Amino acid sequence: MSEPLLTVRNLSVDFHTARGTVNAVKNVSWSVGRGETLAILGESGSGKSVSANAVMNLLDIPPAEIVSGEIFYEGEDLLKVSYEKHRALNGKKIAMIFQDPLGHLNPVYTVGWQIIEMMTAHGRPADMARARAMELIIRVGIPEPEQAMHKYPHQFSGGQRQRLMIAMALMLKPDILIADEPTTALDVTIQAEVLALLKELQAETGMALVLITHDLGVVAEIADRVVVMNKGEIVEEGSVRDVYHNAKHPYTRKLIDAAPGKGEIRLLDQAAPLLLEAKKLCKTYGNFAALQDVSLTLARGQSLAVVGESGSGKSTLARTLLCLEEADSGEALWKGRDLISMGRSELLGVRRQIQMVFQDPTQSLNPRMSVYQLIAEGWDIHKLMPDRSKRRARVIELLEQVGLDAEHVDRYPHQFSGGQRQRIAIARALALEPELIICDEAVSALDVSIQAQVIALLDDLRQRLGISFLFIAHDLGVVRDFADTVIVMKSGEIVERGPTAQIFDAPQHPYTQRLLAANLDPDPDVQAQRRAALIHA
Amino acid sequence: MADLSLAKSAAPNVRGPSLLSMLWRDKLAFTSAVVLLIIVLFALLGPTLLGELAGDQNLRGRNFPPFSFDRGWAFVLGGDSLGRPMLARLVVAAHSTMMIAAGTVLSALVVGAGLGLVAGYMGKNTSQVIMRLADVIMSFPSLLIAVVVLYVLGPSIPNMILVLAITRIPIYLRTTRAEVLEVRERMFVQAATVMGASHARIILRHILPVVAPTLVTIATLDFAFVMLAESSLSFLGIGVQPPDITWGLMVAQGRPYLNTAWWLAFWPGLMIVITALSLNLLSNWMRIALDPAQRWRLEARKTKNV
Amino acid sequence: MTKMIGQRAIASLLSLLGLMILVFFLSRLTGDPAVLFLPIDATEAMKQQFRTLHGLDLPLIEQFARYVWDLLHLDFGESLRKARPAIDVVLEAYAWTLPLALITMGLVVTSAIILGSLAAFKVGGFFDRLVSIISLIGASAPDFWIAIVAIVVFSIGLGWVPTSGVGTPLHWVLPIAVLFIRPFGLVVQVVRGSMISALGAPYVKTARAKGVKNLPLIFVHTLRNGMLPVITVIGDQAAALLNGAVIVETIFGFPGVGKLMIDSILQRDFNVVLAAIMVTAVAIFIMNILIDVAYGLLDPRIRN
Amino acid sequence: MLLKPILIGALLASTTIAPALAQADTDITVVLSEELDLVEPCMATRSNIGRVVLQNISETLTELDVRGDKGLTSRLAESWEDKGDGVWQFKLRPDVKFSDGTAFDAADVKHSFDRVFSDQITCESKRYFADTALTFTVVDDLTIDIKAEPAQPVLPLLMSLVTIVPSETPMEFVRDPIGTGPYKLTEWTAGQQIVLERRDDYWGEAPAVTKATYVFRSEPAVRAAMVEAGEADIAPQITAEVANNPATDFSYLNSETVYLRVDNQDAPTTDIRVRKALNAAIDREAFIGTVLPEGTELAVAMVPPTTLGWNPDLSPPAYDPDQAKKWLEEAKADGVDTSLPIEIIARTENFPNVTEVAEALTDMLKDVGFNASLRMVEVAEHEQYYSKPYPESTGTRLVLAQHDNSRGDPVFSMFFKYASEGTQSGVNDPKVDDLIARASAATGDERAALWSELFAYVHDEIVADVLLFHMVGLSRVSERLDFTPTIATNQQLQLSEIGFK
Repeated sequence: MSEPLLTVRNLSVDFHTARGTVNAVKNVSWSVGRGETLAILGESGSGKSVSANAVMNLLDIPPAEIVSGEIFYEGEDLLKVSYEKHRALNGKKIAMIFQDPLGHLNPVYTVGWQIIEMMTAHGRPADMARARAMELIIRVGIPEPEQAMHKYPHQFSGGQRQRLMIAMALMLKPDILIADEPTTALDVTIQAEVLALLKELQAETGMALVLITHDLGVVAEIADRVVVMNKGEIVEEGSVRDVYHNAKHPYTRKLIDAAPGKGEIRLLDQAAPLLLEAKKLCKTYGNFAALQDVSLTLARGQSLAVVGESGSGKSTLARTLLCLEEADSGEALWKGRDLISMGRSELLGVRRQIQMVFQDPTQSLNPRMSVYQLIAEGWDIHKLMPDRSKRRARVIELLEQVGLDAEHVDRYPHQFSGGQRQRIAIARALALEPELIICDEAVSALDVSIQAQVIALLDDLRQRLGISFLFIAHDLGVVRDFADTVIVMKSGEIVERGPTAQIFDAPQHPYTQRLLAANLDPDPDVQAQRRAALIHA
Repeated sequence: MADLSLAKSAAPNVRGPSLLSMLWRDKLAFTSAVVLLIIVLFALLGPTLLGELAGDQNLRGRNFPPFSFDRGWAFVLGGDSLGRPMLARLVVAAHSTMMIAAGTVLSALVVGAGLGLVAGYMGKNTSQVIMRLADVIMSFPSLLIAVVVLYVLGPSIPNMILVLAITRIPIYLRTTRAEVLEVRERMFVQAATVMGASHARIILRHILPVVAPTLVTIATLDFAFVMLAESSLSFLGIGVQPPDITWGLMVAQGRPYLNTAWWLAFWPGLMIVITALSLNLLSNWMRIALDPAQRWRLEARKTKNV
Repeated sequence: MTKMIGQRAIASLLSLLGLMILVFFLSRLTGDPAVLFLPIDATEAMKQQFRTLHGLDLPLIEQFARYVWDLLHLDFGESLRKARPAIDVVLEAYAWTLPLALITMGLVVTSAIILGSLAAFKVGGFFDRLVSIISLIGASAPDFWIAIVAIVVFSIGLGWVPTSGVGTPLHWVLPIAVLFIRPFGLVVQVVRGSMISALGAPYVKTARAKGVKNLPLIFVHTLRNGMLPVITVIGDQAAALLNGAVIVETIFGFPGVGKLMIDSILQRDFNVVLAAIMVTAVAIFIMNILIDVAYGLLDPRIRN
Repeated sequence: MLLKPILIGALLASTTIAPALAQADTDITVVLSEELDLVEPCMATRSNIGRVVLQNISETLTELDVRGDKGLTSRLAESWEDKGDGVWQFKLRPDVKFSDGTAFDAADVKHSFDRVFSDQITCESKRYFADTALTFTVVDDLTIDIKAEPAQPVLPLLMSLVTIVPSETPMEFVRDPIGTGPYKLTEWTAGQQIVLERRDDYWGEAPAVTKATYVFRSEPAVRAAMVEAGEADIAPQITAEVANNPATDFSYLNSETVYLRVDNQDAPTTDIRVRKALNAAIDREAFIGTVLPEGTELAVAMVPPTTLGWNPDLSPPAYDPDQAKKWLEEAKADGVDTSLPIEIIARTENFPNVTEVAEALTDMLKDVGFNASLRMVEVAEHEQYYSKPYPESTGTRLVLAQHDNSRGDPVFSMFFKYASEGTQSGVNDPKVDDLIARASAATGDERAALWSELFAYVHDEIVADVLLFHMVGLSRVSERLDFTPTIATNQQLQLSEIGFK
């Protein structure tokens, strides 16, 4: 390793919160050299972003408090330099890009203005900045660059926004680029493109890249070295291959094992009776066709996965089947009865039988209702369990069924972690003893270890209670582990369907092939091979 | 099986310190709470305890200056233009003042929020009708409403509430609607729909509780506004009329004496300012205390002390 | 945008019609203008003559029909008290109210934005608390009280400004200063609250990572976002000012529409009341449309 | 923007704070309490209009002397005589010109009255001729006969109430009044100011004031402050609370009388003992110098002491709460339900401190055992209770009202307030009706005697109402002026009476 460009040494940061002081990071040390890519890997709450934020002076003090440590850049401790000096370094020498570029780009200014500002804020003339911005916008592959300068962030797709963020970060040719979960919100194919772009740009400029991520696949794809963080501490450090193959710390091991897509593919039980059948569903919004002639069947006790990238129509499909949206044409038969033309009271009865688990439990659980109220609400709506004295016991039973404790019953959603919240959402769905649960990206917001647990839980429910699942996801690994049948959607159409094994082992449609190829494997060697194959193709 | 009682007792620990102890820690908010408590006590007990004393006139002993115990404790804040003790009158006036302010704010809140919920939740047409209604109310001068109501119905306290409430409806209506438009798109509302919840249930159980904190904040700000609006009506001669007394009326009546007997208008004015200030400080504090994302602001102090 | 304005204009026209019907009939509930126009010992015959002259003896519905008919010819009727076209009286008053409202709101918005934003930048700091307390006290003091004290102190005591009236720019100082206080107190609070949450937004973090200085960070990056909720409140306050600042106009002898309105209501000068309310309503509707336009200008996401 | 000129103006002006309007030494500014809706000569009997118009712009045939004791004096009429049979002949002043240059003659007088009686215009002064039909005969340019049916003994006095306009004046309210007075209207900016300038071709003596600017502020403290700050020279109708400077503040009896109208046909006030008890329960003296200014006089009649026939023998009822209680008990013993509610109706803004006065009155009545309560109402509602037909009520209502008579003769008051047909009367007494009828028709000493008798009868015999105070007006007059307000200042403010020190 060459001379380190940036060194974090023994950094400890505390957060003062309502529930007392949290040691966000403890004695964290890492460094990165010129041209090197360092990945900081960790799950949510591991403190992986804290040290990067400390480098950029982005911590809110209070509630944060830097207890100890040093951050060296060009021989100076960044924790000791003046505010003004630190500000002058930001963007110029050390730049940063973020997850969720929609939120991190200012919604009310044109992207051109925002990119140019990176240079004008550091005293460069505006015309020079404009020329450089054009150059970079073209470089990161934004179509119609001249017009793009005058557009607003919401007028771009997620991938384009991240490219624009990258363009902005590179305006002043920084020494170091810190990327905080840069691809988490993106579709797999876009993720691959953005990572490739980062790599190319790094090769061109020789900058150091610090990549903060929770995704082993991303690490395998791009990083040279990795530090693994858990609960504010670095538990493992080394070259990517070394860590993957010879992880010493049990947490690292667990993390690697939890990566989905490695289990046995299940075989389809052909004999089960038909539960749900959709025939030629169509739905358009203005000129945009969200669903085109979508048909599917789902049998009792089976799980059907719908995969596709954002905008492929998979959520619209779920919403249409739940009668949240009205289809323009087509039928959706529930046990032979058409859901779309069904009367109010009959629909209410069906609503009990079909439940849904949403992507983000933070948003799908009313923050002002306790766990008990959340779970028992369905009984009020459907006038079930009239004997209220028994409800509490049943709620506790359900909580235990999803792996939570009886003592959680009176708490509120914000007091739980993301995984626990999703379990509450599942318990809520189970409370009505449904026959079908529709999961709309139900695990994609969760950390991998939690993801694995939730998938296991769902699988268990299916086997024990015979519940069917309509499983909407973009993460192919999860689908591989859970689904009996897979439908691949693109632009509102089904492009391929078949048993899980067939789709994964012998994809027919080029789009399916592309999806599978873009999927990152946590094993750096496998990933290197795929990359090589892609370049060949 | 876990013990239920244990589950209950465990809850406060995770919630962090109780609201009361957090209030005690913020001295400014705590003082506000105490002041408001005293004012509410005045409002509840004032007329019964001091009603007699407050009406006790003495023309020849009028405009008695404050800070003198010569005529007993009741005159410590001075006497008014009819020789009645200011202190007693301030306490008694708290009753009507609070009745009007609370009555106005509550009724405007209920009607405005109700309409706002409907406008935000229901379809575009209903919403349009309600919003245009709000436009009409907004451009309808409160003075005309005041004169119409007072002329047709007479200047009683319920009628004052009616007058003031009508004019305050649009602010609640607009705010509620705007918030509902946002909240109804949230995932948990969809989750409730999927479960089969009725419109009423979604509005009342899911949307209203989320909108409520904003409404409460506006309501506290409005409280002061209503006290002042009532005072302005008194100034124009179309507000509360004696023998009813409110702080607003006392300020309006004391206005000619600004040069000769400043205390007539000053004390009731001060009461309005104190009440408004306390309410605002408390509501600012509440906004932070009830928001898990902001609570650390109140917490940070404690962790440093410990 | 044009379509939006068109739709709003039509909807506003309907509101205006509703408002007119409401005011027409409600105001006529409040008694007989003849009794107020004529002295207390006027004979019944004189009162009757007054009513006949002004068509007040006709059935209410016929009075209304006539009013609407005249209105369609842009005739707002004649003031019962002033023997002049009601609309002239109202527009004259509006020529005073409009600049008063605009200047006051301009000052309120500028100062509230600057002070509120700075207060929000260091929440709980000394400056924050100072701004909060001063604005709250200002906003909860009765305005007529402030007005009279201001005259005593600044006109008589110090002799800096004239007590009241209009004529020179100096005459505007006290009315504007008194009118300024309450909306300022309110808007500063809202700006502060809105800016606190806006300053917590992710794009602020981006700007800090870019090395943007504090002042542009607050006033360029955050303010435009933070303004969105503030606009509604500014609109409400401006509407109140457009309705006329009765108290301030009364005390300072400022010939605005608020004073005209209360006088006309108390004297049951129905035509002036109606004309004043309708002109005000038009002003408020225009302002509401402008607010929607302002939203669009500030936030490109809602332009379409 | 707009802000800039203001700031610049503020900077420029901050060094030289002069009164708003640069004025010559003989220019004055008058700050009035309410704005004028009209500057119409035939409405000059309305006090806010009269203060500007009467004898300044427009003149009358006769004028009542309130400064001295000359009684009715000549103005546009040089002399008049009673020709008998209800006919009065007026000789007009020659060489009088209107401000538009036309000459004044008998035809103008006739036209002025035609205008008052026209049904195309609602002139206020018409009310003084309610039951009298007038016929005008132009004898020559400067002589006019006026015949009244029935005969009107105070016709010359009534002539002091009607302003003379040129015969070209249309039958509608004018905005540019033309008159014979010493001033003419040169500027009227609605909402802001009215400017009168001295005429050079006035027939009489040229007054000292060359130009008068009228501005309007409803807040008494502001009016007083304007004189103090040198922005105005005369501020009528300030309140006692702000009148704290003996050098500038004048108090004068202002011809207003405050009383409680009692409905003598309504229980429990049908009983004279109850009415006496009402009178005895009120400590009138306590109001003076407290909520009412020093100088306020106790009233024994509906009209001020300067009025014809005022009875000096009457004295205000003594404050005697014990006696009041006794009377009440007696009445109760005779079956009068003295527990019936008595509601005092008072009008907001009726006169300064009206609320305090009403509150104190209510309290005093309660003290002797009346079931009294107070209700403050707005002007239009007050009117409903004040004028017939009176609304129904359980118990009775006492209307607190203020009556103005500066005209010198009780005829303008007594019928309305006491005759059984009077619109604001609470009395139904044949003797009262008879006395009013006789006094109205009488002249000279007989007239005075009859009025005197009526005052005594109403006050002492039937105790018709609760007469309270003759009110005092307060005006602030700049020290540079030589001017003393009079009882008429409420109704008119003659600029020609103002001098400079």
